[in-house]
Amino acid sequence: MLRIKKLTKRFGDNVAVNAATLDVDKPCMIGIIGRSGAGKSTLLRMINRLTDASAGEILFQDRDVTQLKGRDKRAWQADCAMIFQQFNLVPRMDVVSNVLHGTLNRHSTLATMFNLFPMDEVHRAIDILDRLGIAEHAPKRAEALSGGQQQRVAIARALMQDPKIILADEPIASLDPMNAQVVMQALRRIHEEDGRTVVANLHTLDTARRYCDRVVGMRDGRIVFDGLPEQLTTGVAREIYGADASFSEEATSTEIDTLDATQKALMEAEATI
Amino acid sequence: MLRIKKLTKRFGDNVAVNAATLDVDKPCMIGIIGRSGAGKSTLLRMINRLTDASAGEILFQDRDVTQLKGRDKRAWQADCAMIFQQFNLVPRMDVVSNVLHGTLNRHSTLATMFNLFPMDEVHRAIDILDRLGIAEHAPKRAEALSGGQQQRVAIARALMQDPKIILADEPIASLDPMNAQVVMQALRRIHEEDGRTVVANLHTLDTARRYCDRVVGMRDGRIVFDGLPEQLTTGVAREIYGADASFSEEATSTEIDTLDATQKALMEAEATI
Amino acid sequence: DEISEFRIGILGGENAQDRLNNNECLREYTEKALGVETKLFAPADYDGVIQGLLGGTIDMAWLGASGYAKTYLSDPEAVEPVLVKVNTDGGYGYYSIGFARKDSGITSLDDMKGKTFGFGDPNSTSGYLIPSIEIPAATGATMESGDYFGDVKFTGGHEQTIVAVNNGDVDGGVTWADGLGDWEDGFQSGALRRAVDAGLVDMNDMVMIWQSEPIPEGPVVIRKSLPTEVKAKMTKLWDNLSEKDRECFYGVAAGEAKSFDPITHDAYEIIIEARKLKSN
Amino acid sequence: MTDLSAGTPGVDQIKADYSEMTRRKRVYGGILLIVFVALMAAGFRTADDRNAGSFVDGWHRIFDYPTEVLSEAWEKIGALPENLVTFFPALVETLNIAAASTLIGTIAGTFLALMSTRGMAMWPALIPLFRRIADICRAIPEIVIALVLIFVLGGGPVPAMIAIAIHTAGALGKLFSEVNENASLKPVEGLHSVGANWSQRMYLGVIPQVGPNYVSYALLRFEINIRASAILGFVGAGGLGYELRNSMSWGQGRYDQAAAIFLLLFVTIVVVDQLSGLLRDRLTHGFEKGARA
Amino acid sequence: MSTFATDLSIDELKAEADRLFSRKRLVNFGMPALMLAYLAYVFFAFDVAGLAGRANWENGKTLVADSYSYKTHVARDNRNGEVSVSIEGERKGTYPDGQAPDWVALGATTVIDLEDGHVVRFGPETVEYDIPGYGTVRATPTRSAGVQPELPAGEVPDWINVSKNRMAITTDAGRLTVTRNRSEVFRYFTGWELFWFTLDSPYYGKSPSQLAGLAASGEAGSILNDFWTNKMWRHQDVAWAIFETILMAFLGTLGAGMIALSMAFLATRNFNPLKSVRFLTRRVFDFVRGVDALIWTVVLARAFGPGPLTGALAILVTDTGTFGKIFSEALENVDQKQIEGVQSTGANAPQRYRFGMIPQVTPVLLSQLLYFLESNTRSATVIGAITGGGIGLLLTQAIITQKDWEEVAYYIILIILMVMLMDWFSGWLRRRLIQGETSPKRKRAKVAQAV
Ligand SMILES: Nc1ncnc2c1ncn2[C@@H]1O[C@H](COP(=O)(O)OP(=O)(O)OP(=O)(O)O)[C@@H](O)[C@H]1O
Ligand SMILES: Nc1ncnc2c1ncn2[C@@H]1O[C@H](COP(=O)(O)OP(=O)(O)OP(=O)(O)O)[C@@H](O)[C@H]1O
Ligand SMILES: [Mg+2]
Ligand SMILES: [Mg+2]
Ligand SMILES: O=P([O-])([O-])[O-]
Repeated sequence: MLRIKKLTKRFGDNVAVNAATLDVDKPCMIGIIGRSGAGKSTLLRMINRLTDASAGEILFQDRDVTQLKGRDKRAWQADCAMIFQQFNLVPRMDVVSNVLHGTLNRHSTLATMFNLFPMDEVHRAIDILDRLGIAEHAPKRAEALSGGQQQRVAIARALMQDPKIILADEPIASLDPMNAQVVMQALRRIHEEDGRTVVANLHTLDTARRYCDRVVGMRDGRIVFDGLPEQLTTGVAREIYGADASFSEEATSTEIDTLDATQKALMEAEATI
Repeated sequence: MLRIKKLTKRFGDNVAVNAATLDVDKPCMIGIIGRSGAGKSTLLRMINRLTDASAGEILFQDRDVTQLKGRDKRAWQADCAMIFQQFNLVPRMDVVSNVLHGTLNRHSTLATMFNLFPMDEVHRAIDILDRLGIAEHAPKRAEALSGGQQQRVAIARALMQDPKIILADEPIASLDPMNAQVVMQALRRIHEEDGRTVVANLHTLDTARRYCDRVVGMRDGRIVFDGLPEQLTTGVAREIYGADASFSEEATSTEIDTLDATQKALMEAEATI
Repeated sequence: DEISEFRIGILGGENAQDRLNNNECLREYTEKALGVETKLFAPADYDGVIQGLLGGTIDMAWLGASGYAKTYLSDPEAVEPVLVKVNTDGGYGYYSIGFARKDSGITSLDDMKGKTFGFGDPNSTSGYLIPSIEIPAATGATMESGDYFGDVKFTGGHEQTIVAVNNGDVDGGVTWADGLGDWEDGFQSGALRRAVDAGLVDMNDMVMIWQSEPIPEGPVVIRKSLPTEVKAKMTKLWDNLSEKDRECFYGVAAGEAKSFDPITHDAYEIIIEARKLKSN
Repeated sequence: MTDLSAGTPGVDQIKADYSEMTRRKRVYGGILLIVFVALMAAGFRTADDRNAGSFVDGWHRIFDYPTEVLSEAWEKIGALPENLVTFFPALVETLNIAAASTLIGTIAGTFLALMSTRGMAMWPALIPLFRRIADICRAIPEIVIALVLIFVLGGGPVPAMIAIAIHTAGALGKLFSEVNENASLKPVEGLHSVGANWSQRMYLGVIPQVGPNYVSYALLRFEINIRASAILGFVGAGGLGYELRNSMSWGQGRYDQAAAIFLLLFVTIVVVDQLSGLLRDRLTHGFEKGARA
Repeated sequence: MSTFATDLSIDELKAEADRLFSRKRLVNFGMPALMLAYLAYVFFAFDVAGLAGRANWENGKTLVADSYSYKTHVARDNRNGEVSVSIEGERKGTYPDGQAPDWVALGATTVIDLEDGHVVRFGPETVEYDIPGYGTVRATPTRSAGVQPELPAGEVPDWINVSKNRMAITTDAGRLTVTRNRSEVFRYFTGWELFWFTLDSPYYGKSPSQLAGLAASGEAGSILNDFWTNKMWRHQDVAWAIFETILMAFLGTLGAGMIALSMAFLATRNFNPLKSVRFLTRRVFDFVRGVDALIWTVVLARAFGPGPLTGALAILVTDTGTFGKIFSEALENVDQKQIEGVQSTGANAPQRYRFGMIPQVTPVLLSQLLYFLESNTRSATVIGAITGGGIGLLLTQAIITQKDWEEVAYYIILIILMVMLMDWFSGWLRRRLIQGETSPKRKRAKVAQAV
């Protein structure tokens, strides 16, 4: 289905993604982990074609996505929804309108200029919102919603695209643990119920372990691990994160139940000082 | 020394402090506890004359403080230092200047305009900062310091006033556990070493128990408890906090070692949602 | 060639709305005579009307002599003079009057040496052009600040000059008067008379320090490119106004006068020369 | 804020409501657009009608006047340096009017702002009074005050300076009080608690917070005031505007002077604009850096 | 950021603090000193001291007094003996022949009662003025011998100004001037006389309740008409003038907004990759902004003549520069995240702008536009004063001709009200159109920054 071959991205001298190769042959939920700057975002952005690759190929159903231009490229983007850490909604527009943006690719420019979306799509948007449990916020402005709700609007926008793949770039990084859980569960449910492939950048191991079928580890632009969640031992994690022996996995945790209290408190103390 | 008689403060229909009576006859460290809205802040602000009382008296060495006006009132404020939850420093000014503000009452406006603080006061300010362990930050801007350091600057400013009483309104509420400990210890030390009376609003029982000689409990503007820390049983605490049997003392704790992990995490989750 | 509207410009010197009101009857007559919509415009200063005539947005106006000269020098093909106001005594001249405060002790131009002198509007004949030529001839020095006078200023207009002198803001200034009647009244007509009537100055407090040669009254001009027939109609209308409607004539002529009589460009050659002289 | 709230309306209801809202929005939007277009068109027609010349007849003549001025100025290009020197003192006067009035207006505006901000005002009861004073100072165009003052004080730079200072005080008073509203009252309260008097609280607690913004606004005002002082010259307040009006009004024969004065004025405005832009940038930028540190 | 030890000892810290404080003191003394020095320089450069001496406070008093009072002229033409009574000495305020207010008794000898014992008599030959506490002043104006005053014995007080041909007496009760041709009495009253109706209107002098009664009986239209066409105060013209002023501001501002918006894209990095075009557009903005609206008025007056259109176009040209600058900055500062979000769904360029950018910049643009609407009302007043028309022209002319200060006061009040109204209106519209502002204060501050 999705095959990434020696995909590389250079920013000047800096190689953000270095000959990444990945093969996804059936719909599954993939978590990409790695520390900051490892190239996770760049990889996803290349798949969505928000960023052009420097070298390599991305094949989707045997078509090279990296070569697409203009209309074809936009059609691919419509097939491959993206969810961002900062939600990237239009805060001043209402929730339904934001969700409807997922259909932009299907409509003529003129109709969209005047915000004229067909009514049945409006209804479908509300259905999707309902599925994500936020239908009652439909007429509100996006900016009036909490972070977790906004992220669900973003997911709704993605679903509105009716995409073949959903890419999620640290979808829960700016959310608190409770909202994070809601959002991750929504993504998982979408994968399970609709059978869509979900690729999510995650910055915590336990989230990856808990929700993903497959985990990919990146370090310095390279894919250094690709396997089942169970294979992700502390040793492997240390390698991915390039940490020394003092590395404690929980330091990255945001799961509600697995917190080690003292550890957490100390961490926070550090953060606020 | 300090005698408060039937002190009352009304905000419209709302009685924030209701006939509070308190007698402090020798320097000690008093903790005032009570849930949000109980009237703790209002009480301290009335003592410092930041807020005018509606009725009642505050006698300090047999002089009625509530009747003071203009210069006398400011002189009393100089005698009665206040420490705030949010530090209330001048963020864009350097630390020494902030500490020197403690002497403003002694200087003319004109002198302060031209920064004509006597040099020995500048040196005393640095000595005080040194005593609180933050002398090396003296030339930095206050805003460049961490919360705990800023609160210590605030304490230094209070000490600079050479006050008879120090009032502290939830001095550690916006600090993380580590800094909270440093600040409370500093206050305790000041009380012990200088023999000054310290009155501190606290929002956690265990802090009050640990650092205070005497604990006052407020509820709905009334003083409902006044006794030794040891007398503060869970039953009494429940009454002060108006909580039912599900009340768990630790829910209010900020002490590093007594945290119940799940409880805390949930609380935080709630707070951020 | 047809015109779709006719626009008459009115010079400053009086309240804008008063000017419009005084000329309202003229507007109505014009509308009747030409059969097109007629509008009055009263820009703030002399230049406003002149620019309108040059740009073809104003068709007819009663200019000062210097103003006409400016129009002519900018574009000789823009307008032609057709009529001039004739005074009750049959002449068509007035004077530039130099004056000062009595208590300043100034009684003549000689006393003005080293003092501050005030002109009016740069485009005024009596308030600038003529005195700026005749006074240097009398004093034998230029009008540059610091040469004969200590300082030479433009106050902006006749009214401002009078106030400036009265206030001691300038020591002496020039404005216009018809030279008839008494000094105490501020003459029969002119800027001084208006100020007296308004209770603004008491002429007992003022002295005259200088008077110019007679200045030709400014012409009523009409745009050359208008259809001949329109020009003829309008000329006739103004020409006959004094007989046709005395009240209206009084308003348009801004006071008592005999009538508007025909005049040609030649009468202003001398002013044009004077103005050329002042352009560096 | 959770979604668990009971009694949520059914999805169908939401759909109906939302469709209704969308329709209403479209109708309102359409009406608004029509009203706006109609207003613009009607306004333009009225203005065109009440103007001496019409837009259609005049637009091809817009370069007549500049051409006339520039061609004469070009002919007499040799006189330019001399003209520039001649009118330089007038430029200095204009700049002085602007600078002095900005300075005085800033001081007065600071006072007005402190007096009309909740939590800072010395007499809280008088806040509305000081607000209205600022509003009125701001609402009167400078030219009105200047003309009245010229009547009393005579022509020259002082009436202009006073007029601009009054307007500046009003304008800055409003802007400053908005800045003040964003300032934290915590330091003020802190200073209050040590027994500082009002002026000490303002000087130490408020001014350091708002200072950079104040300076930035004052600089902006300085730019505006240079123009204002040049304009007031047109009505007799001296400076470059006075010279410019005299030479423009005389017209042909002195257009070289007009061009020289205009050049001086324009260059000054652009230079001050750029400099103050740079300075303001630095101020706000430096401010942010300070906050981050 | 935690407290790591530095190698500075306490004494070194103190020395450092000493230096810090001396530096601060230098600044604290230096800044005010500089300001004072500059103000002192300006004081001398502008000759403020001399000005204070020259200032004519009498004028100030006249102005203030006149702005809330009016005078009635009783004038006798000494050549033909006719007496006329007029308000403010204006033709349109003249009482019809044979009529006069009740303090003037017309007749062979006209008796004018100025109250408090002050009485002026215009006799066939002689003018008499009884001044309580001084005596009676007589003057006989003749063509040949001038004005012959007869004053009570003693020194002539300074409120009497006599010369051969003229006598002027100014008292608190009024003013008398006698010249050879004319004798005239001014009596001052408080109020804005004839504000509602002129003397020739049948409604002059009627009380509000009388007027209400008449209005009820079907004369409302004619009452309104008489008020509207009042020749003295010209309410109709004033209303038109105000309208013209607002019209100039409205057309100029919104026209500039539309032009600037389309041009701003040219000056923006994210929409126009051509550096040269960007540079050029920006310089055009700078130029039209730098040349003030007033200069544009003068330039455009040649092409369009006097009138509101010229004023509107002048505002339009200047503000195109200002808006161009502000808008292009707003466009450059858009939050890229939103655009990216829309882009990731496969939206094309126009759609990205429509949804990613327009919602972001609209509030900024709109609030700028509305803010300028108010400030341009003021500019339009000034521009009108120079050439355009409108209330500005009325005002400056009234000030320059310096007689009707009550009209000046009227216009000033109207202008202030107009500007405040526009301020309120634009604020109201801003709140309505940009509803749900997350932080109104921050936005307002931003707006202000641009002005
Ligand atoms: N637009 C860009 N221009 C230049 N360098 C970039 C750009 N975007 C990313 N990089 C660089 O590429 C590298 C990989 O960045 P990327 O954002 O993909 O990392 P990441 O794994 O998503 O990290 P994070 O967890 O911080 O989001 C980094 O070194 C980053 O500095
Ligand atoms: N300035 C004020 N105006 C009106 N009501 C006030 C004001 N300040 C305090 N109150 C009210 O008085 C009551 C007591 O407030 P206070 O701040 O003293 O409580 P507190 O015990 O300090 O609570 P917290 O722990 O939240 O600081 C509250 O109901 C509060 O709403
Ligand atoms: Mg990333
Ligand atoms: Mg409190
Ligand atoms: O040109 P004037 O009418 O002002 O002499």
